[in-house]
Amino acid sequence: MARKIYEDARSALDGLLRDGITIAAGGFGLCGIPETLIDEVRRSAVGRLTIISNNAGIEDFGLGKLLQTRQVAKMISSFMGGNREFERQYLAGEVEVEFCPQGTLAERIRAGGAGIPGFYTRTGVGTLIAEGKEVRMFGDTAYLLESGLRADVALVKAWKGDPHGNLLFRKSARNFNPVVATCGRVTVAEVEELVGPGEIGADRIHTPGIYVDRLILATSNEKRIERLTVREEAA
Amino acid sequence: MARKIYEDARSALDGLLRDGITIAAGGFGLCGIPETLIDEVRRSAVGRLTIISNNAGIEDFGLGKLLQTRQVAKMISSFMGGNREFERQYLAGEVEVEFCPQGTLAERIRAGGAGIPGFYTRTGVGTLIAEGKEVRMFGDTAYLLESGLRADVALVKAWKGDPHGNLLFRKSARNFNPVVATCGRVTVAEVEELVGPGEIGADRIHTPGIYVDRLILATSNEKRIERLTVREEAA
Amino acid sequence: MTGWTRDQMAARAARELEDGFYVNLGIGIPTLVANHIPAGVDLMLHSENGILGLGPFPLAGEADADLINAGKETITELDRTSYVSSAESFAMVRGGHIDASVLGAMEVSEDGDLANWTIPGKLVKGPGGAMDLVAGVRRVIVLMEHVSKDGAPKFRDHCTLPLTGANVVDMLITNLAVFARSDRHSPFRLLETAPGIGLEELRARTSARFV
Amino acid sequence: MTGWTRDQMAARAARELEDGFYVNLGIGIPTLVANHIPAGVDLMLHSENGILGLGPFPLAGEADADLINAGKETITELDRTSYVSSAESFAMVRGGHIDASVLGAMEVSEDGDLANWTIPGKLVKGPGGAMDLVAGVRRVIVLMEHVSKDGAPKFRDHCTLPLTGANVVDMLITNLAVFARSDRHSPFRLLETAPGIGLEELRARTSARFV
Repeated sequence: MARKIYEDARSALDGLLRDGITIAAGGFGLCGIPETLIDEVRRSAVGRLTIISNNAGIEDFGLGKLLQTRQVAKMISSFMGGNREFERQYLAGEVEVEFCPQGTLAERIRAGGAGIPGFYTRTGVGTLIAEGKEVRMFGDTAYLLESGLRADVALVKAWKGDPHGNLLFRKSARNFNPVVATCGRVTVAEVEELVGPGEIGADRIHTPGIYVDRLILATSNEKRIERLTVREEAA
Repeated sequence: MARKIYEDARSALDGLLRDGITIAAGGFGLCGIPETLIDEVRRSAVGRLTIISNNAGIEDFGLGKLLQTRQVAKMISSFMGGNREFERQYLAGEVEVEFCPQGTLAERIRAGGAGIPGFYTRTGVGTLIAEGKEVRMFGDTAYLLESGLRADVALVKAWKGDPHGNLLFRKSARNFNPVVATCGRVTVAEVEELVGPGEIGADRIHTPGIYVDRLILATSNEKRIERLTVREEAA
Repeated sequence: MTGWTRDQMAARAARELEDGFYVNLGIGIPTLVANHIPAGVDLMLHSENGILGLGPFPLAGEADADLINAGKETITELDRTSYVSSAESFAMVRGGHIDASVLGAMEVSEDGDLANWTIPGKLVKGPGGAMDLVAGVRRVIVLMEHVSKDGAPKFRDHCTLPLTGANVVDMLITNLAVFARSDRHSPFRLLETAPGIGLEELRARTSARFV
Repeated sequence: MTGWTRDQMAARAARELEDGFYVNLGIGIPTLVANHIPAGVDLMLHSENGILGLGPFPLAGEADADLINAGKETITELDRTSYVSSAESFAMVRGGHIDASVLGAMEVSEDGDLANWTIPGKLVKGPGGAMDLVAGVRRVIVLMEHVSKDGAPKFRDHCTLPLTGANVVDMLITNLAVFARSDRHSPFRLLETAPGIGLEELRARTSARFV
């Protein structure tokens, strides 16, 4: 069988990283982000990247690490709140940003992976997001044409993965990861736990291995919490 | 809590069935079809139905039962092979058929449920399926505009369901059911087993209860096999 | 002019939510709505990142980094919870499966336009999921202060800030009054005013027309 | 004229499939391909209804009505199997994630057009998943008899039957010969002929041009 499991992040990304490529990354906020692979992209010093990701991490964690090192030329994101360095670089014109509503972003990534070059959505009609986009009526409602997104390399984080590349996500760490996995010309996954074939269960697999070309055991699972909120114990 | 579990098929479909409505049904071939609910649609004698379903069952099972009784005016399907009565009614002009490639059908149903009125696909370009549809170039490739599908009532079959309407499917009986569940203005599910809240597991749920308005314990689980194929025991 | 407190505003919004509703609560004042759900009303809370059936904040020491809401706050799981991908989560939103969205705003116009995602040159956070929510959710309820910090009306004849959605607001609850409209072709109607708030004062602090 | 048997044709197709490929095998002769996979080549078989990693037919008495392939035949699960919805299954197809599709045909044209879904007025089965497969899969390999039962060429200058896809075939394996093209702008090239089949006889039974 063709081997999907790689020794480490460096070997898993070997040959994939070049200046100017587009990288899609799973995660929402700091939850379910491919920490180990992001560290390796940083180490590689590859530049002029276009990054497709809902957020850009915070100043010193997640994709924020690649903004710190000025490896990013453009972000396609829905939200930069939480990362002041990103906001600063954007306002200073140092990084280009294509804002995309969160649901449109998720659907554009899914569409790219599913061979759909364009779809219509009501989201963003009558806003800045609509600028330069086709508006079309279906019935008496206006919709925008949005395009599918693909990436040269897609990076995802999963909870468990097996040698066939089948993945299982945990709780809300699933978020963008399943769709990001589908949009990469090459998709690399890092998992918290490598399990044997069949261990996840055929009915439980979230991302079938067809979408995962390379797989590593994650070595960075810091999983930082952005906003710790707690409640009082009931009396 | 608003109650989703109904006593039986008759009460679950009460008030939903009218002549001329569109019903979407899950299933592929005879696998994962809402047997109990189809029987009740037949009993109701509602007519002039438009049915969205990949197949139309066989002569005396599945949606074939509604063709037998001439309750169906139009089928939106990818395949009528296996049901000679359907083929006969079609060739005799007694039932209208909108043929839709299987993947386009699945995506049209998903799109309808996801608020996407139209999307582009390469499938069917240059074929009869393209007739009357917009052809659009993305890059140097031609794509067809296909529309989202919604139904007045969606009928699905699941393996397990809980009081919140969360569903779990089993093996390839999943097929069209998860997307069909999303496209109904009202969605009714029949399940082989009713389980308690939380029993399916939050990471395992295939169809979240938001898509399921009414739920019954299936009383028909015949699950007929269309083509029994077996292999010889190895020596 | 003080009018209702934030909790009173949240309680007012809570009265709009019916038993069995699937509801998305935005960050800020809308979060408080969860504290005011009447007995007998059981809501299913949705979070854009991919959760249906949100639980409350965890007890100290029980937070799970893999379990956060769309505001990136740690939360908990209930026996009703299901997780989905962000694409599935927004399929619910865009497809009209969410009954109500309660969210904050910087400005609302008399035509139901909503602005809450950017102040050009000053504040650039991005739209997040707000544009999807206002475009897709069946009923959009806005909670906001009636005037800005410098006293300018926030319920306006037209929005001055870039829109999040055009003609999307169904109900507006401020610290001074409650406005609603029966459909998106109708003008906003004044339903209630906060104790001690007269119509004249309200009009003086509002640039939107209402009936 | 007999040429290769169906099993030989299937074996020839099997040689095109590389270790690790994700492959969809159509019904009919393509099903036989699974019996001819060389040692050391491990394929992941896809079935349109929503299975990745198909297992063989079950033993007698072990069939499961919930486990059928796209041909509605009972099959089995392996330790690699995953199930998905039909929408997800075709996202794999349409998105170009399946490496090869091996399927039957009624006619193939010299431009790579494929017809296999209907004979107007006679046979109406519907396109099923074939239109999606030929439009989306990276490499489309057709297995068919070289001529029809009445001796008419099936590899033609143009198809007479309604198309399943236009310019979609990469390789054609018949009982008489193997044709392939390097890309979809190039003409088909004759790669092999069955034992005892001369070029002249082949051309006489073919209306398509090839080089």
